[in-house]
Amino acid sequence: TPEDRVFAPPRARRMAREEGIDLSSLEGSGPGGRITAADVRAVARGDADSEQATVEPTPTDATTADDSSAADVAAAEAEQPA
Amino acid sequence: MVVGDVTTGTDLLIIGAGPAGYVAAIRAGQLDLDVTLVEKDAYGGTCLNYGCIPSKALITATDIAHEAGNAEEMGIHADPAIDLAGMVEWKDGVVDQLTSGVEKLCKANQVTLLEGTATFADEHTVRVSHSGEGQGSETLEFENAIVATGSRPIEIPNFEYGDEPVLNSKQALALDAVPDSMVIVGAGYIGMELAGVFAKLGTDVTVIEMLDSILPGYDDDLKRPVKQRANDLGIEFEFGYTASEWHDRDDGDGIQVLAEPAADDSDDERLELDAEKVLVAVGRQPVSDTLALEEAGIETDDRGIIETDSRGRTSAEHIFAAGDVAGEPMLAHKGSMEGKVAAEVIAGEPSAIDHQAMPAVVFTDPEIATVGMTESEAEDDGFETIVGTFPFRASGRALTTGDTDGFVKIVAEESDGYVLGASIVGPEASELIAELGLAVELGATVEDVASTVHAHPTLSESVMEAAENALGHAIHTLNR
Amino acid sequence: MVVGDVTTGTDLLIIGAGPAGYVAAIRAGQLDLDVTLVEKDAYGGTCLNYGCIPSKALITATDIAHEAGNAEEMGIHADPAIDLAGMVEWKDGVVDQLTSGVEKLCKANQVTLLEGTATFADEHTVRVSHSGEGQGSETLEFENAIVATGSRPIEIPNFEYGDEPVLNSKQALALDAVPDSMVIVGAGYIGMELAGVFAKLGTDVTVIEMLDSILPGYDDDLKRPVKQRANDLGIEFEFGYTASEWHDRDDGDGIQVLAEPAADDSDDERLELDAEKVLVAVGRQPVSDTLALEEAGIETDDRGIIETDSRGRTSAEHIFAAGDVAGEPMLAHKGSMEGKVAAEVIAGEPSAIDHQAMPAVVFTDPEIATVGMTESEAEDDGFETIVGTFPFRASGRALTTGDTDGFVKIVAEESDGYVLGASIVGPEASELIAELGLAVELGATVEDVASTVHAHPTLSESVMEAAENALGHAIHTLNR
Ligand SMILES: Cc1cc2nc3c(=O)[nH]c(=O)nc-3n(C[C@H](O)[C@H](O)[C@H](O)COP(=O)(O)OP(=O)(O)OC[C@H]3O[C@@H](n4cnc5c(N)ncnc54)[C@H](O)[C@@H]3O)c2cc1C
Ligand SMILES: Cc1cc2nc3c(=O)[nH]c(=O)nc-3n(C[C@H](O)[C@H](O)[C@H](O)COP(=O)(O)OP(=O)(O)OC[C@H]3O[C@@H](n4cnc5c(N)ncnc54)[C@H](O)[C@@H]3O)c2cc1C
Repeated sequence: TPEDRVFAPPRARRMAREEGIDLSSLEGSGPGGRITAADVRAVARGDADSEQATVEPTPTDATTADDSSAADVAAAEAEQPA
Repeated sequence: MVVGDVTTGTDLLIIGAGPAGYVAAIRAGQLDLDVTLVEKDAYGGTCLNYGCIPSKALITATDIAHEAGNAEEMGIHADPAIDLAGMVEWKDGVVDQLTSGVEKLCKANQVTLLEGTATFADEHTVRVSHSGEGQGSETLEFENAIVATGSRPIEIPNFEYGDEPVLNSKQALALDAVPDSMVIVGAGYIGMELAGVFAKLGTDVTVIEMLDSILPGYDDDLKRPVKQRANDLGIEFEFGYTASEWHDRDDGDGIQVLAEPAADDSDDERLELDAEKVLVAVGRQPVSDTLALEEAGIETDDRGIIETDSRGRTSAEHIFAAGDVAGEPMLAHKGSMEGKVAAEVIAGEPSAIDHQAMPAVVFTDPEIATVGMTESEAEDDGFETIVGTFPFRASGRALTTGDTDGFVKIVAEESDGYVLGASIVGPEASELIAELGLAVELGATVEDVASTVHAHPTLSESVMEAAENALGHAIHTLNR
Repeated sequence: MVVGDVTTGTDLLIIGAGPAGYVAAIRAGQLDLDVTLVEKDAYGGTCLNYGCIPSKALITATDIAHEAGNAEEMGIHADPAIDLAGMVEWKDGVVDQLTSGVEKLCKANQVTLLEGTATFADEHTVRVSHSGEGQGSETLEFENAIVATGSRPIEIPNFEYGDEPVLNSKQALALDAVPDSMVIVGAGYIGMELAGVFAKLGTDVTVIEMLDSILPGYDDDLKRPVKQRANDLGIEFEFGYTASEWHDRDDGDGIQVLAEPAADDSDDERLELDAEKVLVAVGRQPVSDTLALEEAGIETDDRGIIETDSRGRTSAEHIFAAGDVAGEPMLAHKGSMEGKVAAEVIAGEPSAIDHQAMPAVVFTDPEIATVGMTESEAEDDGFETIVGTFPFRASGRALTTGDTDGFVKIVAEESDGYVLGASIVGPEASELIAELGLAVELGATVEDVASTVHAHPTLSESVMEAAENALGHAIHTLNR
């Protein structure tokens, strides 16, 4: 497998960007070494072998878009076609 | 000529060549087991011969005609004529192609095929009696067995399937002339699928249902577009009635079906419905009473369902069961999955029935498809949930097909966003559900689904938008 | 009335309201940015007005008629008549519904809409000139900008789109009478999609292509069923020719299109093709030359494509580009994804263009859909690969629709089985690819896909079977 290809779902990739973690330096716990969101969270919290991870500065101020409050997600009624 | 009673042996005996049995046989053959597959009627079982395939063939064909005949809005003027005998002949050709394919695949995987009816003689022996006069029987010894005998349509009192105007689904799918009128007893998925077929063929259809709505077990929001389109097709409904009997009409012109109010305390009058045919589709029961299961120590529950553990094992250690005979949901793909697991376990692999995502499809117009948990199931299970929806009327692709009823709905776990289940009603629901099945099975999150680029313009974008809606930021719908 | 030159300000200026620009605007509005969206022509851009949506509307409608008219085998006898003016009117209604939806969604997300043509005056200023005589212009200052000006059809020498019988795709999609005959220059996806539409409308179609096959860039096995069906529809091909000029025929009955052999050293004669119309579909070029990009310090490559980094930033830090103007693949969903990323980055989120799975669909008959890497791309990248395929002729669902050409092909990494890419040609390829897109994006393995229960009977089972085939144990095909 080429070195630069990392197998990780989008959520894990976003968390890594948010935390400034270089995914290619992580050992994943998923099948075949796939990196899970939990793996990223563990490194971010420092409770894994975080020496593996190169922390680089985040290029933007990281704010999460995970603003999924229950009120936001009630059935969409006033949609418009597009 | 009477065939003498010979005793032969096999490592793995499989009884029934439906989607549970034949798939188990092929997988076992791939795993180098010595397999004998016994079938009394037709390779492919109910599904290929009388169920899934014939019904979907007629649904698709009548849809093609119906769609073209109702596309003036699109500038298409057609008045398609359907020759039902020709359509049924085509359908039979499709079935033949598939069933002979099953036979070839079994042989190519070194499966021994045996025609006949199997009954257990003891824990390691079956007798197989061949059909046809004087064809005799033989005895077969086995190490392991898989019971995959499927299910049969339930009969109701006074409606016997032998009687000419009374049809079960198998018989209804083989008619070669379009009935002028038909009463369908039961608004479950089989009744509703066939109601659509006959309505599109031009039959006046009336559906009698004991309960108060179509498709018991499905959420109301999913049923609504289906009920609406059934109404538009002119299908009549009588909810809260049970069919009680039928008789020929005095004038010899067709029959009359009588139905009583289902509730004992009802003041409603009984119904008298004139029709040419009556189709009974009130459910299916396991074929477990004709096998002498007790001889092998196999137990069933009080509905006749063979109980199995997570490996597919029955109460007899070395005997497995798969498919409709092993219980709900009585669906072909559930049976195939169980058949594969049983074959793998028998071959010594660490397989188990441990799916998270079991899809179910109703091929009505529009289609309904579900996978995983509904919102209320998830909440009953203790999950805090979020829900994302997207209506097809906001989908560009749906608009270009002229078919915009319905929606995609995704149920996810609140804190991490894991997709727990999904339901879709609308165009291609049967195909769109696959992506969400994979999402549930893999433990994907709504963010994962929302971040996956979906091709434009496709209906599958609606899946992405429903996931984005769950996150509060769908593009093509207001996130309220 | 001449509108006076006023200067206003906006946090985020977006130029172009196609799928890149309007999606960026909505997302930016959701993230509470103060957004102004400038559009000179029509909300929804090329895609909604002249591209994806109109073409898919006509493809679907002509398919409905064609399918019903060719279903004698199924017992359906129909001879649909198409009224093209009616069909185009219906298509225009679909477009209107979508474009007015875009407008409403922008407004609902607090996006300020401005009609006019924007050109850069300096790094933080554009001039917006309003169309229509004497409508004047205004100056707009911005903090950040997203350039999403899309692309336009490439013209070839001697074929000018203003001239009546010479059409580009936009004009071809707006014809209100069916041409008797048409020469299509270019067998790329737009040429091939429209060749199918016109052939099904009854036009005699001849396609001229410089290269030696249809759909350059796609694998041969994917093209074969499309080429075959095009032949069956009576579409003629002239490969290895370039259209050089056209003139009215002497008898006044249509035109003649001349084409020269593409290879300099060819001994072939030049072609003289009679036709009523000629449609030129030889590719699209970025709209980057009319914006005075240099005033803002935005650089393009020698094709005119604005170069961007993984956040969508141009050579000017505060200015982003998205969609066709930012390069290949020139597809709507690629543009929308880039638009979202740019909006999120500008709002301070840690977004990036980092998808693994970019789907592409060709809406020919049958459809082609691809996602992720092809086998040879994966090998070039250094992967050891395994491949799984499944032909639709072994799919029960495909048989019930009468449409069994094509296959599903999955490319995976050998040691762990990660799905790297997939390609599908056949019925509903455009929808089926979604599941495989999710698989690639998630880093799923072929075992994950194979173990996911897929509903029967569906085309999506073919995806599961292709994954099983990669593992050497598909059920419905021999694993050779
Ligand atoms: C009209 C209709 C439409 C349907 N549509 C769908 C659908 O779209 N999707 C879906 O998933 N499901 C559908 N089903 C349900 C589906 O057909 C069943 O779930 C499926 O066939 C079950 O497979 P099975 O292998 O368990 O049993 P069956 O397919 O019933 O096969 C059992 C086989 O065992 C044989 N057999 C029984 N007893 C013996 C014996 N003693 N000795 C030898 N052989 C024996 C029978 O002859 C039969 O061939 C439909 C059913 C019907 C009736
Ligand atoms: C016939 C056809 C079929 C297609 N089918 C598909 C398909 O099925 N799937 C798919 O993914 N893609 C398809 N495409 C391609 C798709 O249309 C483009 O990829 C997509 O439109 C690109 O989006 P965009 O936002 O980058 O640009 P556009 O959609 O081109 O929008 C750019 C907008 O910017 C405006 N603009 C330009 N300059 C200025 C200026 N200076 N000031 C103000 N406004 C300006 C334009 O008027 C235009 O509205 C098709 C294209 C064609 C022609």
